[in-house]
Amino acid sequence: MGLPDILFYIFAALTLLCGLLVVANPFSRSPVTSAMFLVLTIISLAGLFVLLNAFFLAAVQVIVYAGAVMVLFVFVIMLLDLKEEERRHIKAFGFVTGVVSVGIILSVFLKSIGSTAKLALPAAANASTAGESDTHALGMLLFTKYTLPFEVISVLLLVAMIGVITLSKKDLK
Amino acid sequence: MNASLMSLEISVLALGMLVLLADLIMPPERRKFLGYAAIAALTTLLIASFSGYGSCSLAGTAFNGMFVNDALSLFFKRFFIIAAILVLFIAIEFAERLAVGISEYYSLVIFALAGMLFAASANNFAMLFVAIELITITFYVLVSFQRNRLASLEAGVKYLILGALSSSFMIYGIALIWGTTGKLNFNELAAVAPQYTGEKIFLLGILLVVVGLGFKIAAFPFQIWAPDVYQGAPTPTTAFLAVGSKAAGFVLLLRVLFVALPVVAAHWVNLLIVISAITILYGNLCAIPQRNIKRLMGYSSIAHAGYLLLGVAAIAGNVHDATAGGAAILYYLAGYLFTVMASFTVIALVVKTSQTEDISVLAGLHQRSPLLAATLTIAMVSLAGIPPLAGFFGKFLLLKSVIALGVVNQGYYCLVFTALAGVVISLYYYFGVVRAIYFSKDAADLSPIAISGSARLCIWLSLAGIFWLGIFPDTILNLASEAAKVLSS
Amino acid sequence: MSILTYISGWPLLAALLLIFVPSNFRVIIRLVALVATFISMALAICMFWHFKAGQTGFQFEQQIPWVTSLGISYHVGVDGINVGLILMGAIVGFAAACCSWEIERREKEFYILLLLMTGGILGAFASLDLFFFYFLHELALVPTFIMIGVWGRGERKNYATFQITLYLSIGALLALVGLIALYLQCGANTFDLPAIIKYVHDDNHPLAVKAQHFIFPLLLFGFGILVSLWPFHSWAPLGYGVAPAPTAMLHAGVLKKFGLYGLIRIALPLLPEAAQCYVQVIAWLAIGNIIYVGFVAMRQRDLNLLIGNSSVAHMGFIFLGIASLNLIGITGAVLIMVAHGFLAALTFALSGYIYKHAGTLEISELGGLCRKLPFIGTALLMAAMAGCGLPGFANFVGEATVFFGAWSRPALQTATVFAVWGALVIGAVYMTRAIRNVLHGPLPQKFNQLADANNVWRKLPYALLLASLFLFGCFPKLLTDKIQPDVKPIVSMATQARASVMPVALNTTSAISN
Amino acid sequence: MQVGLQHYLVISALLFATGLLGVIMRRNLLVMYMSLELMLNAANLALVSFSRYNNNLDGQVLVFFIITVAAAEVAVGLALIVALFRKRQSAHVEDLTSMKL
Amino acid sequence: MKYEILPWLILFLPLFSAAVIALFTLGNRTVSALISIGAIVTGFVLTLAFISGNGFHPAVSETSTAWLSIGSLQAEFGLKLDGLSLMMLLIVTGVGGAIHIYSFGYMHEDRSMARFFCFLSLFTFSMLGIVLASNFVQMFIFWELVGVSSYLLIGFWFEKPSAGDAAKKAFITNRLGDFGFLLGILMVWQLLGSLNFTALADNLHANPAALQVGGTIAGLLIFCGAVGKSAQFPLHVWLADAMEGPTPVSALIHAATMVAAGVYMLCRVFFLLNADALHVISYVGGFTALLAALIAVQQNDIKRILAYSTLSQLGYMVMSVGLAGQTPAMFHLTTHAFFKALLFLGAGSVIHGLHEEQDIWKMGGLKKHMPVTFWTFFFGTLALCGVPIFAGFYSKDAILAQALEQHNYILFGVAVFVAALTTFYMFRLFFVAFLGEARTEKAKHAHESPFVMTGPLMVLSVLAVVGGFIGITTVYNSQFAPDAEKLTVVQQLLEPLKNIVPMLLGIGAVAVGLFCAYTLYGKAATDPLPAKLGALATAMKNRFYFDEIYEATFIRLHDALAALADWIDRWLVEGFAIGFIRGGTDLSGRSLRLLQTGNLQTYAFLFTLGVALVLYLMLGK
Repeated sequence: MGLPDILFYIFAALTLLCGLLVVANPFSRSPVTSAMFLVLTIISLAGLFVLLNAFFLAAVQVIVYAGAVMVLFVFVIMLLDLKEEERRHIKAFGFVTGVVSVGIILSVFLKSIGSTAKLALPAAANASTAGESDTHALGMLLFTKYTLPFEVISVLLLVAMIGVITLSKKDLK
Repeated sequence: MNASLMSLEISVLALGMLVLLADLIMPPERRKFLGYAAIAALTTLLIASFSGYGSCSLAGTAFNGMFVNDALSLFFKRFFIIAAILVLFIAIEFAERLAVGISEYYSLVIFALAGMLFAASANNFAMLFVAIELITITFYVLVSFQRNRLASLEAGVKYLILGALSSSFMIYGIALIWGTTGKLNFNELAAVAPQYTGEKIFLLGILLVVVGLGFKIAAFPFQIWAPDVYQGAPTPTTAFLAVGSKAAGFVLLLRVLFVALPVVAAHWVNLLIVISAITILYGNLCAIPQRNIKRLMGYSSIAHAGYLLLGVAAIAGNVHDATAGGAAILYYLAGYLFTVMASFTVIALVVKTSQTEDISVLAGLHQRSPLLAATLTIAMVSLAGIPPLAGFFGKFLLLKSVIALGVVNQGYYCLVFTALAGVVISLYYYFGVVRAIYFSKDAADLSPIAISGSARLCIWLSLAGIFWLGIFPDTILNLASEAAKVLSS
Repeated sequence: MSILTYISGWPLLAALLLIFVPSNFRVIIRLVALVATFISMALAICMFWHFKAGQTGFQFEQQIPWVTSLGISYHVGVDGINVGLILMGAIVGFAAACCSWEIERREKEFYILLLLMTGGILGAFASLDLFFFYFLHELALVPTFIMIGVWGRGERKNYATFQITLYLSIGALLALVGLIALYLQCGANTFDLPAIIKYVHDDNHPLAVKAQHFIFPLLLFGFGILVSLWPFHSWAPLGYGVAPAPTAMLHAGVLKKFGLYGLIRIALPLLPEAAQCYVQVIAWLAIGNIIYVGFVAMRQRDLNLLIGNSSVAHMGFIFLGIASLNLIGITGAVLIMVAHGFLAALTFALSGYIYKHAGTLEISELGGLCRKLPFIGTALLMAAMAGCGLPGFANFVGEATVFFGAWSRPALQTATVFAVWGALVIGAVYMTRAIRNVLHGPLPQKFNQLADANNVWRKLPYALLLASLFLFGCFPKLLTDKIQPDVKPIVSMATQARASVMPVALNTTSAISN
Repeated sequence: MQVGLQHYLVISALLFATGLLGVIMRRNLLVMYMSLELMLNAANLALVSFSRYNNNLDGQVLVFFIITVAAAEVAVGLALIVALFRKRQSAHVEDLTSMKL
Repeated sequence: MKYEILPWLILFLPLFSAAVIALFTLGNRTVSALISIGAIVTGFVLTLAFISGNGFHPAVSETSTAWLSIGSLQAEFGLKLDGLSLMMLLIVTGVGGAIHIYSFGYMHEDRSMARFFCFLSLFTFSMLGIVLASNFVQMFIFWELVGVSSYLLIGFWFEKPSAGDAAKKAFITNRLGDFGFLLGILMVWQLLGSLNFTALADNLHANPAALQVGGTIAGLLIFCGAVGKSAQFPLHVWLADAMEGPTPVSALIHAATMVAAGVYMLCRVFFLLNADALHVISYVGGFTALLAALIAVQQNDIKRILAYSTLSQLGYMVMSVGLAGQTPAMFHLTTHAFFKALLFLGAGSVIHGLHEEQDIWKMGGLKKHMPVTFWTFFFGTLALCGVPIFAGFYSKDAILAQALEQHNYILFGVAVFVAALTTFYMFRLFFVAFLGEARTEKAKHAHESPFVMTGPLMVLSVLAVVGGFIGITTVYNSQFAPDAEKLTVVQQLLEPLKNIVPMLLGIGAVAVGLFCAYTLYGKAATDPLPAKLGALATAMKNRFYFDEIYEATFIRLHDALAALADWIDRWLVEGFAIGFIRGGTDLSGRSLRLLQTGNLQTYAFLFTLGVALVLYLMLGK
C-alpha cells in the first residue's frame, strides 16, 4: 500500500465523515455547523481529486465551492439569523422507511459498482501519466468540442443572475 | 462545424437579451409592447422555420454531433416557439399581477424557450444536461416570480429542491453511463451500447437519467411535485411548465431511449407499461376530488404524461419502427399545447378577479363571458378526448399505436384498458369543470369579465389550433410521422 | 356531393349558423333549426324514394380522403341496412326539433346541441369509414350529456348525467379499442369498411381466430353498453328519465341504434368465427333485456322510467335477431331498429308533453288524462300498443320477423320462447298498467285545466311519427325489400365456413358453437 | 489492497447516499440544499475517477459544467430561500404547506 | 270469379270508416254513427252479392297480395274465400250490422258516441280480417287487432276504474293465449315450411309424417290461441269482467263474434290437429262448459249470467271441435251468434229501460213495461236452452249426437248436464227479471226502448227461431263433409229425429232444468239456492275463486319477479356494483391524494422511495 493509497483512505474517510456530519451531526443542529462541515467535505474531495490527477478541478473545487458557494451559504445563514433546528421527534416509521429506501438505493449502487470489476484497473495501470498536464487539454476540450454547452452555461449564468436580481429586488413596484 | 444550423437558437437568445436591454430604455407604462414585440419576433422565427429560408430547418449536425437538426428537433422547436408565443400572450394579460419586472419575465420565458430549443437538438449528454438545467433554473425563477404571493415562493422552493434532487440523480446517471462506455454522444453510444447491456452499472446510469427525465414529465413515481407547483406558480408559468417543460422532457426521453439506447429501451417495455399505467391512474384518480382548478390541471397533466407514455411504451415495443408511436406522441403534444393554453388563459382571466382558485369561481361564467365559458368547455372536452377536438385524435393515435402491439405482449392490452379507465375517470372531473361553468346555481359574482386583446387573441389562436388539429389532422400527422422516423433504429 | 352529405350537413351547418345568431332572436333560432331539420328530412325521404333495392354495393356514395397515412377517408353511402335508419333519423330529428318548444331556458345553446346531435348521428349512419363512423357518433353523443345535464329535470339529474356519461363513454371507448384492433389486425391499412370487407373476404385475408376472439367481445360489449345490453342497461332508464324530451327522442330513438348497426355492419361480416361462438351469449343477454328489464319496467312508478325501461327491453329483440345470424333474424333486427326509433321518439315526445303540462310523471299522481288530452292520450295509447307489439305498427313486423328468424336456429328456440313471453305478456302487462293508471281512471281535480295539443304545429311531430309507424307496419315490404338483399351478403359472410383457409380455426369454432 | 476505480466509486456512492439521507431527513431548507450539494459532489467524484481510469478528459469537462451549474443553482436557490424567509420568517419545511392534497 | 273486388271492399270498408271517423268526424256523433253503420251494412249487402254471384265456394278460393317476404318467411296478405269464411262473413256483417244499428239507439246519450263507432268499425275490420285470413301471420295480426279493439271497447268508459281494469285484464289474458298461439305458428312454420293454410294442408298431405314429432305440441299451442280468445278454461276469467263495456259491445264481441274466433280458427286449421291434441281440446271444452254453467247459476248481474252462458256455449263448441265435429261446432257458433246477440241486446234494452240497473233481483215484472223486449228475450232464452224447433235445439243436438257418435260418454253426459243447467239458469234469469212483480222503483218505471233498438231485436229473434233449419248446416257440410247429402228445409227440421237418444236426452234435460227453475224461482223474492247448496253456492257465486287463485299465484309470481328484478336493479346493479365502482374510484382518489401532504420533506422522501422502487425492481435481483 503506497502513499497515494494511504492518502486515499484518509481523504475518503474524511469526506465521508464530514459528509455525515453535514447531514446528521449528533452534537449540533445548527446550519452553520453543517455548512462548515460541508466546506471540509469539499476540501477533502479536492484532495481526492488531486489523487486522481485532476489538479485543475481540485483547484476549482476549492475556489468555487469552498470559496464562493459556501460563503454564500454562510452569508445567507447569517443574514437570516437562523435558529438551531429544533430536534423533532423522529417518527419511527418515517425514519425507518427513509433509511431503508436510501439503503436500497445505496445497495443497488454498490452492487452495480461491485459488478464492474473489469472496468476498473486495466486503464489505471497506465493512467498516471496522462493526467499530468491536463489543464491545457481540458481547456482545449472546453473550447473546441464542448463550446456549445459552455456557451449555454453562460446563458444559464445570465439567467441565474436575472433570477437572483428579480427575486431579491427591494421594491415590488 | 455548422453553427448556422443554430440560427433559431441564436436568434432566440439574442431576442432574450434585446428584451432585457430594451427594458432599460423603455418607459414602464409601455412595457406591454415589449411583449408584443417579442411575440412578433418569435412569430417571424416560426414563419422562418417553415419557409425554408435560413438554415434552421436544414438537417445536419453541428459541434461534433453535439447539436443535431432533424425532423424531430424541428417539430419540437416549432412546438416550443408556438408555446412561448401563447405563453407571452398570457403573460401580457397577467402582467399587472407579477410583482416584479414584466420585462424580466418575458426574457426569462424566452431564455427558457432557448433551453427547450437546445433540448430539442441535444444529441449529447453534456448538451442534455446543460439544456435541461437552463430550462429548470429558468423555471425556478419563473415559478417564484410572484414574490408577493407566498404560494408562488413556496412552489418555487418545492420545485427547486425536488428539481435539484432529480438533477443530482440524473447527473450521477450520466456519470455512470459515461464512465462505463466513455461516450456522451447519442449516436456513438447507440453504436457501443449493445455490448454493455449486461452491465448493471450501465443500466443503473440509464435508469437514473430516466429518473431525471421522468421528473420533468411528471411521470409516476416522480410526479409528486406537479400539483403543488402548478398551483403555486403564476398562471403563465404553469402553462409553460405544463407544455414546454413537459415536451422538453419528452423529446429528451425519446432521444435518450430510442436514439441513444434502443437496445436497452426494448428490454424495458414492461417498466414503461407499468409507469404509464400508474401515471394515468394516479393523475386521474387524484384529480377526482380536487377543487382547486390549477391544482386540478396539475393532476390532469400527470395523467396526460401517462397517456403520452403510452406512445413511448409503444415505440419501445418495436424500436425499429417508431412512426406510429412517435407520431402519436407528437400529435398528442401538439393538441395538448393548444388545449392547455386555452384553459390557462381562461383560468388566468377568471382567477384574476377573485381571491380563490376554487372551481366555484367558474359558476356563472357563461353569463359573465360566454367566450371564456365556451373556450374552457372546449378545452376540457378536448382534454377528455372527445371528437372533433384535438384531444380525440391524439388519444386515438396513442391507443392505436399501443393496441398494435397487444398481440406481441398482452401487457399492452392491460395498458389500453387502464388508459380507458383513466379516460373515463377523467370525464368525471373534466365534466365537473363544465358543470361548474354551466350548472351551478349559486354564482356569487356575475360581473362581466373584461378580456384584453392579447388574451382574446390567445384564446382564438388556441381554439383554432384545437379545432384544426381535430378536424384536419393530416398536415400535422404527416409532420409528426416524418419527425418520428428519426426515432426508428 | 352525395345527398347523404347534405342530409347530415344541413343540421351541422345550421348549428354553426346559430352560433352567430344572438340568443334573444328566439323565433329565428327555432326557425333555423326547424328548417334545417326539415330539409334534412325531405332529402332523406327523397333519398329513400330513389334508393334502388337490390343493387350491389352502396348508393349515393362519396369519398374524400382525410388522413391518407392512416387510410381514413370521409366515405358515405347507403345500402339497405342504413337507408331506413337514415330516414328514421332524419324524421325523428325533425320531430325532435318540433318538440323542442318545451325548452324555455337557453334555447340557442339547446338548438345548437340538438342540431349537432342530429347531424352527427345521421352522418354516423351514413358513414362507411370506421373512423368517421365512430367519430360522428361521439360528436352526437357529447351533446346528449350536456343536454341532460343542463336541461334535465328532477332531483337525480346530476347523478343520471354522470352515470350516462361514464357508462356511454366506457362503451364507446371499448368499441373504439375494438375498431382500432380490427383495423390493425385485418391488415388492410384502411378504415374504409367496404375496402376492409373486400380485403378480408374477396381477397381472402380473414382475421386470425385468436384476434377475432379478442375483438368481438370488445365490439359486442362496447356497442352493447351503448345499446343498454343487459346487464349494462341501468344508465338508460335513468338517463331518459331525466332527459329533456327532444334529447331522449334523439338518443333513445336514433343514437342508440348505432351500436346495433355497428354490430351488424362491422362485427358480423368481419369476425364470423367469433360471432358464431357468441350467438348463445348474445341471445341470453337479449333475454335478460326482454324479461328482466321487462320485469323492472313493471315496477316503475315514473312514466318516463317505465318508458325508458321498455325501450331497453325492446333492444333485446334486436339482439336476438342479430344472434339468430340468418337472413330473417337480421332483417327483423334492422326492421325493429327503424321501428323502435319512431316509437321511442314518439313515447318520449308524449311523456315530455305530459310532463310539461301536468308537471309530473309520477304514475300515481296521474290518471284519466284521456279525457282532457284526447289527442295526446290517443297517441300515447297507440304508442303503448305499438310498444307491446301490436300489428299495424312497424314494431310488430320486426318482432315477429325476429321470432321467425330466431326460431329457425334450433339452438335459440328456448330463448325465443322467453322472448315471445316477454313481447306478448310482460310487455302487455306493464304497458296496459301504465295506460290504466295514466290515461284511464278518474281525472284528478288538479288536471282540469290541461290543454291538449291543439294546433297543427303541436300535433305535427306526433302525427308524423305515428304515420311512420303505421306506414312501415302496414307496408313492411317498403323496408324489407331494401334490407334483404344487403343482409344476404352479411349473413353469408357471417356464417360461411372457411375450411380451406383455416382448418384449425374451423374446428375450434364449430366445437364451441355446437 | 490496491486502491482502484471501485474504491472511488464506493466513496462516491456513499457520499451520494449521505446527501440523499440529508435531503429526506433534515427539515431546514438550507441544510437540505447543502445535502444536495453533497450529492452533486458525489457525482463529481465519480466523474473524475472515471476520467482518471478511462484516461479521458470528457468527464472532467462535465465536472466543470456541474460545478458551474451548481453555483448558479445555489445562487438562485438561496435568493429564493431568502425571499421566502422574508415572507414567512421561517426556513423550515413544515411551514411550507399552504398547498396540499 | 265474379266481383273479385268485393271481399276486399268488405274487409276494408270498416277500416276506412274507422279512419274517417278518427281523423275527421270525431266531433259529429250522428255522421260518425251513420258512416260506421253504412260501412257494415254495405259489407253485408256486398257479401250477399258476392255469395249470390259465386256461391259459397268460389272458383278461386284465394286472392292475395305480397306483404312480407324474407327468405323462407313468406307472409302474403290474402283472402280465403270458402264456405267457412263466407258464412262467417255473413254472420259478422249481418249480426254485427244489427248490433251497429241497435248501438245507435243505445249509445245515443253518450258524449263519446263517435269514438264508440270508430272502435266498433275497427273491431269489425279486425274480425273480418280473421275470418278472411289466408295464412297464419295474417290471422295472428287480426287476432291481435281483435284483442286490442276489444280492449278499447271494454275500456270505453275509461273513467270508471272497473272498466279500465277489465279492459286490462281482457287484454293480458288474451295475450297469454296469443303467446301459445304464436309459438304454435312458429312450430308449424318450422315443421311444415309454410304459413299459408292451403299450402300447409298441401304440405301435410304430401308429407304426413311432418307432424309426427312435435305435432301434438304444435296443435296444443295453436289451441292456446283459441283458449285465450274463446275464453276457455283456464283463461276464461276475462270474459265476465268484459261486461264492463257497453252492452252492444258485449253482444257483438263477447257473444257473437270475437269469442267465436277461437272456434273458427280451430275449424280453419283442423287439419293440423292430431288425435292427441283433439282429445285435450274436447276435454277442455267440456270442462269449460260445465264450469261456466255452474258459475252462471249463482250470478245476479244480468250481463254476467249471459257472459257465463256464453262461456258455457263456447265450451260446447270447442268440445265439438275436439270431437272432430266441425260442422256442429260451426253450426252452434252460428245459432249462438243469433240468440246470444239477441239476449245481450235484450239485456241491453232492459238495462237501458231501467237506467243502468243490472241486478236481476232489482228487476221483475218487466213483461208489461217492455213487451217487445220481453218476447224477443223469451225467444232467445228458448233458443239458448234448446227447446225444439228453436235454433239452439238443432245445433246443440248436433253436438250431443257428435259426442255419442265418438263414443265419448263422459263428454256426452257433461253436455246433457250442462244443457239442464243452461235451462235452469236462463229461466232463473227470466223468471226473476221479467215475470212476477217489480221489485224496485226503477223496475216499476221501466220503459220500452225505441224502435232503433227493438228493430234489431226482432230481426234477431226471427233468426233465433228459424236458424236451425234454414240451411246453415248445408253450407258447413259443403266445407267439412263434401260427401254429405243436401237436405231440404223439412229434412233439416226433422234432422234430430235421426239420432233419437241425444234428442230425447236433450229435451229431457231442458224439461228438468225448467222444472227446477220454476220450483225455485217461479215466485221467489230472494235467491233460495244459497241456503240449499251452502258452500257450493258461495263458490259458484265467487266463480270458484279463479280470480283469487290467479291473483295469488300467477299475478303474485309476476309481481314478485318484478320486485326481485327491480330490487336487483336498484340495489345490486345500481347500488352495489355501480356504487362500489364509483365509491372505490372516489375513495382511491381521495386516499392517493393524501400523499400530497404539501410537505417538501415528504415529497423528497416519496421521490426517493420511487427511485428506490424503480431501481430495486429493475436491478435489485
